[in-house]
Amino acid sequence: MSASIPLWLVPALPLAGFLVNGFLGKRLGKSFVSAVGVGAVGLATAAAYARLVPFFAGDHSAVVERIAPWFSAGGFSAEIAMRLDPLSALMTSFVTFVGFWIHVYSVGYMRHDETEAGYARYFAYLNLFMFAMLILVLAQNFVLMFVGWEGVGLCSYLLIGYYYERQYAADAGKKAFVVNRIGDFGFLLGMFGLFSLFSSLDFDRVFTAAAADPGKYAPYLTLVCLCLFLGAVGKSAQVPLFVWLPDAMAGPTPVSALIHAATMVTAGVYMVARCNVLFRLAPEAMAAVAVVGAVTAIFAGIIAVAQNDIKKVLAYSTVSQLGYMFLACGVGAYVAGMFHVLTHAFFKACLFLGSGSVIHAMGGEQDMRRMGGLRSKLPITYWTFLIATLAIAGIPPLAGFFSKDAILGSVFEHGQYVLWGLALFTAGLTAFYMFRLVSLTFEGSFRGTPEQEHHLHESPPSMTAPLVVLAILSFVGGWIGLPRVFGENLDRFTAFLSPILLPLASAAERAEPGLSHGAEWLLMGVSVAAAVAGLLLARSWYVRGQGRVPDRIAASFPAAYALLAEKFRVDELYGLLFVRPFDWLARMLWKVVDVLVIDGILNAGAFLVELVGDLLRFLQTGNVRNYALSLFLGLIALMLFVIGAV
Amino acid sequence: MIGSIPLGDVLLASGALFTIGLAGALLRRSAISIFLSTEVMMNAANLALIGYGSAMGSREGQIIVFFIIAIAAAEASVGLAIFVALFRHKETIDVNKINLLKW
Amino acid sequence: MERLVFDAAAALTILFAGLMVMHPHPVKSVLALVVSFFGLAVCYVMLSAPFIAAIQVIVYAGAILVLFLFVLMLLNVGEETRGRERPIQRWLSAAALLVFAGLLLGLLRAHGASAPLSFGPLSGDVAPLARLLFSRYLLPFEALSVLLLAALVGAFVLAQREKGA
Amino acid sequence: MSAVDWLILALRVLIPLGVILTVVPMLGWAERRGAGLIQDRPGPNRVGPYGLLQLPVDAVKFFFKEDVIPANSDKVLYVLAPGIAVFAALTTFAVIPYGASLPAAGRDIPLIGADLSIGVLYVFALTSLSVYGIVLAGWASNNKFSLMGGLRSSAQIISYELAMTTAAAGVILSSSSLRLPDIIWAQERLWLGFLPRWNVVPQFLGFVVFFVSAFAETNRVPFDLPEADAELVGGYHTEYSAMKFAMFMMAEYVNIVVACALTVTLYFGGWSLPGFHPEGIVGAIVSILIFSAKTLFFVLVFIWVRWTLPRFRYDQLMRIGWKALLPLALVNLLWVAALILVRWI
Repeated sequence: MSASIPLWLVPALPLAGFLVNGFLGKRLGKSFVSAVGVGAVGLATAAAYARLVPFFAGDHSAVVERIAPWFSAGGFSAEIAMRLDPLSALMTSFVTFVGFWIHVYSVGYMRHDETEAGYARYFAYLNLFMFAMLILVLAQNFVLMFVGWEGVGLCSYLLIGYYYERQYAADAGKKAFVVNRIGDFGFLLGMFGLFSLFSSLDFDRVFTAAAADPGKYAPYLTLVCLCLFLGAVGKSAQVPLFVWLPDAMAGPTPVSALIHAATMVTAGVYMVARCNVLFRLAPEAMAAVAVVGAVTAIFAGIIAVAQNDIKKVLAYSTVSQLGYMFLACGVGAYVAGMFHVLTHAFFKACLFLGSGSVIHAMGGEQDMRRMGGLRSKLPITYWTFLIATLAIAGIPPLAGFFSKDAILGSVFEHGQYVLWGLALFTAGLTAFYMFRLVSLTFEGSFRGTPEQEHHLHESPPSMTAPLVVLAILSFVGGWIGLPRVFGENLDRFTAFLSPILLPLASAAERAEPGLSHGAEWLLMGVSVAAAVAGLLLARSWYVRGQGRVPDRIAASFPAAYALLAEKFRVDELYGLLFVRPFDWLARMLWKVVDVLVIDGILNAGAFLVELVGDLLRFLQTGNVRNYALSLFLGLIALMLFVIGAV
Repeated sequence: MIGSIPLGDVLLASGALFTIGLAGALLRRSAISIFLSTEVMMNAANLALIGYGSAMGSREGQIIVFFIIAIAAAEASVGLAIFVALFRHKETIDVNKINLLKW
Repeated sequence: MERLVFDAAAALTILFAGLMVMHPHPVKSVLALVVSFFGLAVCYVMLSAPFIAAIQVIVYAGAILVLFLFVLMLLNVGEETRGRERPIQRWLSAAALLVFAGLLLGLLRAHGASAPLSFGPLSGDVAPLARLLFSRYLLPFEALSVLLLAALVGAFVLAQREKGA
Repeated sequence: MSAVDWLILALRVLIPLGVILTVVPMLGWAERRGAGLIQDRPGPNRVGPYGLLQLPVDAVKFFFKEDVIPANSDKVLYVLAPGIAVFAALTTFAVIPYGASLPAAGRDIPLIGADLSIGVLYVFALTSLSVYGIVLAGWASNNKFSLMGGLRSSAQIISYELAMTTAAAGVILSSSSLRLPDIIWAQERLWLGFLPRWNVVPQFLGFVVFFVSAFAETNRVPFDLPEADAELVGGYHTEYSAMKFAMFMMAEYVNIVVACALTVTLYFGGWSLPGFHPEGIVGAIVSILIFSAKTLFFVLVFIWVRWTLPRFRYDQLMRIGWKALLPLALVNLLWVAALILVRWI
């Protein structure tokens, strides 16, 4: 297939936008910056779709475009090459699309509260993020992928700390960076391992070699995959490295939507799916992925129940949903995992943008206890938010239902009943806390100040338009992957991805339909029931009961509630376990090693020099004749030496 | 001219001259005297160079001496200018009294 | 004959060099040196280097030492005064000089050098010298001219009275 | 070398020496008569015809005057100084050819004291030594005026020697020899059939620089700063009297003669004349006469200048030496080099 538009153009356009806005933005004015920022991503989206539409419609075989050799050292070489295959096509499609709409949204959201310099900086970073994310997604080898990986991490750091004059935002950025470094370290180790095993970091060569001779590499791959998974855990905020994501909400809300919900955090899932060939050969690593995913899902879900900050709830929800995705990957259902990545991108972006709209209307207020009754004031926001909530809760026929059902079905199918139980409970939990959020925010009566009430207004079209678009996709997005029970050939999503994401060998060996139609219907019913149960409970407690029941529960179990409200005190635990010891260690290094040892050696050296100088300076008589004499004595010594030598 | 001057004579003269210059440089106190002594040493070297050059049938010795003399001229002019400047400040050119660089 | 003249001139040179070192008065020192260098010029003539001999007289006797005299007269430097100083410099210098002279003599004796100079190919003509100077040694020659210019400027700057002083 | 050779050598050297020593007192007379002529007054005219007997009278006077050596002067140097002055002046003449070769006693006797291959350099070497006489006289007298004279002299002679040597370098370049007879031979022919091939023609600038420098080298007006009687009483010879003073006078006149002889040799073809080919004894004698005539002419120019021009100030003297004569001499050297390059000479 001859490509009219080269792949490199897709990341290059946002890069150009970044360069223009980053270097000239300050002087160009907000309108120009918006045009460049949104235009660059819009063009990139258009370029991407110009490639993707024929790709989706026609031949699905992978295309690799080699752009330039990058560097070469010894036996190692890396090149700048881009890959278009179903997996990267899927990622590119929603990254560009969602990214574009979030850029549009940002124009409305950031317009009023920032200086021209800050505005330009914001769009520059956002464009840079798009560039890095697309590099990550389109890379043909691990090295280039790592560039994108680090690039998105950098942009995440920059954008979390966007309000850098506020201490908590700067701290949050730092925290995200440090925690991500741990994961990146794992990723690097994994890359080193891969290179030592395969002498290459090119996707094709690594995966072909691994698939060709599984027995040879399998023993080492467990460790390598665990290392790679550590990278995914960091980037995708899984237990135990999830702590940075809730704090990352310190950044502007569109950033939370784009980076910390829809795209960057799913990079870990993407990476695991990309390496499915390797993970498949390492069952222990797969098990770890599944367990971590399930634990994260339920752990974050529980925390979300007790949060009052609207963005924090969504953040924990994101962590929880990411756990779902890893759970799917862990049981080998990579397609289901990627399906959830896709639908999650739509509804979670929609939810974040909706929350942004609410915060915008409330003049920066994020505490749900001061909201309520916004339904009539923000109708578009309310309805789009409701649709996205139903989607995440897993109510059919919305997008979330299908992806979540696919995951649950796969888990059950693989006989992981404990994990299935956890996942099912999480599904109910999800519905509960999401409806708690909707109820507290939009239902009932307004609980904020009169000032805020007076200020309430629907957001401008630039913000509502993305909401509507994403809500529609949250509604219909799941229909590309209907389960088998609706008909044999309706699951186009699986068909599209299966050349890349083969089901587990063990599952493939088993009889083709793992579950009977009846069992599948039953499972579907159970998950829907769990969702509805959570939904109804939340409505009854928070809409009709005005929140009295939860208050009573909280009063009855103060310790448990406090624990929950304080997010299981994970941060404090980490503080105790890691931060304090490191702090102490650093202090020791400073006070003992640096001040006493190093400075001591230095000062001792200086003192010695001074001492010797003090003694030797008496040779410095200032009398030229003494110098001449010593010169002469040296000459005699030299002569004696020469004579002796001859 | 018929060569009948032994190289030893030349070298002896050169060595004696050098030693005398050296003695002057070490024992005199007046900066100008020391300077003169170094000139003597330089000329001792010149004599040896010419002697060796003649002994080897080469003119390069003379070339080197030519250069040395020119450099000596440059050196003398700058050196004497320094003495003049020094004398203006210290009112003496006795090197024992010029010891600003003492420890 | 040549040896006789050379030895006499060399003796004169050494004698007056010694006088120059001994004499406490710098002006007399300079004059002794003039004579000494004149003797040296004679030595050069005897070693068939008349050009160098002429240069020696013109540059050394005619320019450098006159400059010395000029400065001595300008500064009106008198006889060296016997300042207080530690005798170690004198004794050590004397000892070292003795050792040095002994070494030189020993070396001369050991390595003979009694062979007479062979004057065969060398004549006193200036032209071959000039040819050598302006061909193979052209670069040093030019460098030297730059050096002399630098010395001229340097001497001028050094001897200039400081402004406002 | 036979006894005849030795004899010839002695005569070669001693005869011109004697001539010069005879001529010099006559120059003293000529100067005073010249002064009278130029300043419209008689000059010496009482002793003998035209005052000619003034010479021996003066000589006797110099001999018999009291010879004063100042107290606190440096006796040795004080006595030595005039000797050095005369010695340096006289020895210079040794390398100047005063005539074509003389065929006598079966030999072709060159009429020159010593035919050195580095003749020109020898002249400059001795000229540079002549400064010692003056400097030492000034210093040894232990007199402020004398010292000033000595100081001036040393600085002046070194400065002008530069210009003088550089001007002479043009002649050396065009004759490609340092031997003075070679230089004369190089000027023997004619240019274009009528112009004498004298160096003064292509190197007039060089000649001017050389001749002006010669005034400074000999401490003559307008460059007689070392003795400037208006400022320094008598300059370096303030303290001198009797025979020692006479020796300084003699040195000055010998220097003038030598400077003129050198000028003639370098720029005016020495003893040669265009179209004159010295043959035999007569030719040799004629050549000597030609040389003497030329030299005498320039000596008279010296005298003429002395009584015509005022004295420069010391700073003017230095400025002329460094900023006018030296650059001009360099220009002359370049000019000669260019001429040689285009093969005009």
